[in-house]
Amino acid sequence: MNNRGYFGELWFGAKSLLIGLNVTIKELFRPIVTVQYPREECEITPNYRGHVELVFNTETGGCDCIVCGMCAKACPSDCLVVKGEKKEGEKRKSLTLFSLDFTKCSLCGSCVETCPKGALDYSQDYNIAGFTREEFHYDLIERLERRHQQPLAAAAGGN
Amino acid sequence: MENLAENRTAYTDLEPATDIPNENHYYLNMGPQHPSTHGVLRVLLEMDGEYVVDPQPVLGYGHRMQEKMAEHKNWMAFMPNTGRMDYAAALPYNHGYVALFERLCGIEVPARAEYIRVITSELNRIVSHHLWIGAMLLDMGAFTPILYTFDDREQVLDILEDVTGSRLTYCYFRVGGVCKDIDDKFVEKTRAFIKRQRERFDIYNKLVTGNIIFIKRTEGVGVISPDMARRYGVTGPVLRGSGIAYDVRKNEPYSVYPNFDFEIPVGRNGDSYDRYMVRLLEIEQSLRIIEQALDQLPEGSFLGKAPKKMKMPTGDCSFSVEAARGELTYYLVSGGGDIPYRLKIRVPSYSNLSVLPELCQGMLLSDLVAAMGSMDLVIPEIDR
Amino acid sequence: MHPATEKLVSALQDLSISVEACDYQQRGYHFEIDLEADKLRPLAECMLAREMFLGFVGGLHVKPAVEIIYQFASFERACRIVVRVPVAGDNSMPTISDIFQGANWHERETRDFYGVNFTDHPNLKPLILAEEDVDLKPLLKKDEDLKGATEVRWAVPVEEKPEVEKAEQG
Amino acid sequence: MPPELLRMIIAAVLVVAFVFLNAMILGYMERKVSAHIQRRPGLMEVGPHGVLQLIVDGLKLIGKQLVVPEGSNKFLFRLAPVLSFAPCVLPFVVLPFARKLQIVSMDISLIFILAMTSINVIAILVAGWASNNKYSLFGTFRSVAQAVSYEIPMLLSILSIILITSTFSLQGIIAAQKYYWFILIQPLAFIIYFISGLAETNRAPFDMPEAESELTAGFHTEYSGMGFSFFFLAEYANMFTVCSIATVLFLGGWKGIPLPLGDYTGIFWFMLKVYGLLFVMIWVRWTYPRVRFDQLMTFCWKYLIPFSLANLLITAVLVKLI
Repeated sequence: MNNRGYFGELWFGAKSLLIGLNVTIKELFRPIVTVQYPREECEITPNYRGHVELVFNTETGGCDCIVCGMCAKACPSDCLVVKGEKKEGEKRKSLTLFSLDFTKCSLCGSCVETCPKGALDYSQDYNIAGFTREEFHYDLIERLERRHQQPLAAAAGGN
Repeated sequence: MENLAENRTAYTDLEPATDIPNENHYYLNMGPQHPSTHGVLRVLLEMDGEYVVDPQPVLGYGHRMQEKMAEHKNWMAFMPNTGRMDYAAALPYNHGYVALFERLCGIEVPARAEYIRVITSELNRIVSHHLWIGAMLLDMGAFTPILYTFDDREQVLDILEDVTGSRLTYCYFRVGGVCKDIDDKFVEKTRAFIKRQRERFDIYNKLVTGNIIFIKRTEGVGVISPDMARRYGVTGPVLRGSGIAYDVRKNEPYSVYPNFDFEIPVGRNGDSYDRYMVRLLEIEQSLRIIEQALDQLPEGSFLGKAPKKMKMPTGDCSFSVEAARGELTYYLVSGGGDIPYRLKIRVPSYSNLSVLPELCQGMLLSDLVAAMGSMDLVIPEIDR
Repeated sequence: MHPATEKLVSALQDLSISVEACDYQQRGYHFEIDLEADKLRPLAECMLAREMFLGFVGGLHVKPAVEIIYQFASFERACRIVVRVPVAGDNSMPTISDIFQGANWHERETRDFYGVNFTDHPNLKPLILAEEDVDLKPLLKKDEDLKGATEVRWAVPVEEKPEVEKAEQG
Repeated sequence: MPPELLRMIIAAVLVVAFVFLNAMILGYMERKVSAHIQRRPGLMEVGPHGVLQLIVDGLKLIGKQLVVPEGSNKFLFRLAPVLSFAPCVLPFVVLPFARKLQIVSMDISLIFILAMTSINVIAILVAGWASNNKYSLFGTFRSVAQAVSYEIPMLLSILSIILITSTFSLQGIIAAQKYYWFILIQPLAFIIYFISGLAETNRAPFDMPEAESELTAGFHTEYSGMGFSFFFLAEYANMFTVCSIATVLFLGGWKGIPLPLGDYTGIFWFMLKVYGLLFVMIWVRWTYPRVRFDQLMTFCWKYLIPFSLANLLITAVLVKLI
């Protein structure tokens, strides 16, 4: 490629430089493509996989979790803790604690896929920031209650 | 200067900084925080003026002992880790890992799932090359190309986010298929991207490929001869730049790659410019593969039947895929059960970077930056 | 079989190295070789002469001794060879980093993880691990996890009688 | 107070104020132009379209500590920014902004400017040497070699204009461009001058002394706070000086379509031309990769110097003949 000679090289070089300038000046007058983040927001795809969240079942007014513990077992980094207790007169355990340590979560989705009841789903929450680790220890039951502004029905998952 | 380089043996070693072999030489620490080492790589340079006499990469700043982690979890639990080794092209890493278990346990994968894997992997390869073109030009002092390539990269990331749910460290493939099906919107957006990308090559070529400064900076810089590539086990675009058409997709075809018509671009001289050209042409080949895959996309299930509790047979198994940076091999030794006994991961950048001490002897510091930029290093992949 | 592969196999057999063909669909490699440490360097030289490249060098901790696994492949054809070499009693292994320079880092890494001493290696200092972790050897298994060399191999099909060499090794 | 002294004090204050203002305008321009070339909006936060951003940045830099590294030569380290800033103010004293807007009229003002701009090299040398940092030292070596080499084609191209005008006075050169601008008869000299000017002011693609992807930040790696901002001011002041000489020599200085109060309003045309050239400098910076150091030298010695010599020779012959 180096056989252009002294003037050939000069000509080739000058031409290539001018072509480059032409590209950037054209781009200068084209509209911007970035989004001014806090003022405008990107549309997040509904398939976005945020941290997990309990699914609200509108029929029962609670969640479908049956405290089988499959999700906690499937989790690669042990970030889920699921506890339940068997109340009197009920066939199954009812959920008492569902906590997520998001600092450890790698968003792999194993828990959602293994859940036999479809009680888990991904949240759309991507604006996550905090000052302490504890802010990322989520109590998912509480979050569910807060989202629907009502305490979970007593018979959650009981039917 | 050439004499200095010649007098040294092919590979020389790190000496303590107090013991400088030549009193005119001195040490320069490039990294672990340096704009052009792309992460936490440190290169200890023995310098003579502006000439590099002996560059020694110092690894391990981002080391996470992935291979040990693999021995402590069941095979599915290690899956998210694969995407975190090479964060720039995570899907080929996913692909190799799931395909390894499919081969070991003899699991059938539905055709549609294989097509989805190929399409998304190739999109990921394009994304990785976009990132690399920008980063290499940034190393050489051109700021603008990285923003143009990132513009294109964003288009692909949006497409991939829509189906995988994440933008960078994907965990999308599953043993027996993929975890989510693609829809018409995906196909439509991908076709739109292919069209757009073909138009954008014009800007790349005008701004970078034909630019005299870029040509002068990369031509004849960091020449890897085919022999040298063989001795070091260099693979991927770095190898193909040297004129050897080695690509796992052609050489040991996996998945549905034999169904597609594509070429392996090769360079002639093995210099940084050829490596650049190879990657640029590879984007076009990836577009061709995606186009054909979209045309042929079969209907059917996207996730085959894989046993929930999978027991591996005793034995060893190897699976190689063509990652964005070269040949990625997972070598698994199984002692039965569902936890790998040993998982060796052969990452391409590791072998590619090991050329550096021999490649960059007697080079100018600026050339070292250009040569290292053309290798497309991802440090967490090297450190694992 | 590709003619070049045939030549390679016969060249290896000339060195009295037994090469076993494997089912690629099942294992992902074409040949496996169980080797003694003293034949490693002739094998590596033969591989380089026959235009193979070194994929990786890795360790495998099994009873009775750590095995070093070498994988060779070819740029020109589908030919992947796995070589297993148990380390000698003094935990040492000849280096092939002067034949395949790429082995240099792989061997250093193996030393980091398994503490295998590669004799005549030009620079066997910690590469991935820090200098102070020189004795960490993270990939050595605990005794209760440790398996025998034959326990991690493909079961030998019943109709083929197990070879004499293998029985000795187990 | 004698009026002459008062005049000088006012002028000095104005010049220093202008140097600061110029750095702000250029800093804003650079960031906006680069942003739009890269298809992003750039500064948007402070003030409308971010126009006040540079003031905020300036305050931030003033508020920052100047960290003097261990093992550096403390005196020289602190001296270098001042050494860089002081001489770059002086050329403004003789620049002809309009027919009557010139602080000091000198017959040798061109030589004065060229002498003053060369001092910048010493400042970079001192800064890099005193920092006790290998990256800084690299930047210094490169910068000195580069500035010394590129001064030759720069002077040769200026000389071909001097041959035509037979004066070193800037007003005299402008007056000589009564009917046409010299860029029309000396296009080659203009191109050579402009390229050398890019190199002299360490602008991309010749930003060897900074080269941040190789040398982290080159000669000012160790500087922070006001130390850094003095280099920053000096760079922009030098750019302005180089472009205003180009305007005077090749683009007719303050001449343009006559405006009311022509003796003073020529400054409008002058600034327009200067900032037009500065825009080209910025435009070039955001387009090209950086050249390698030896290529930079090759380009100077193998292309620029022979061409400028030939240009000078032809000019000399033609001037003699006509």
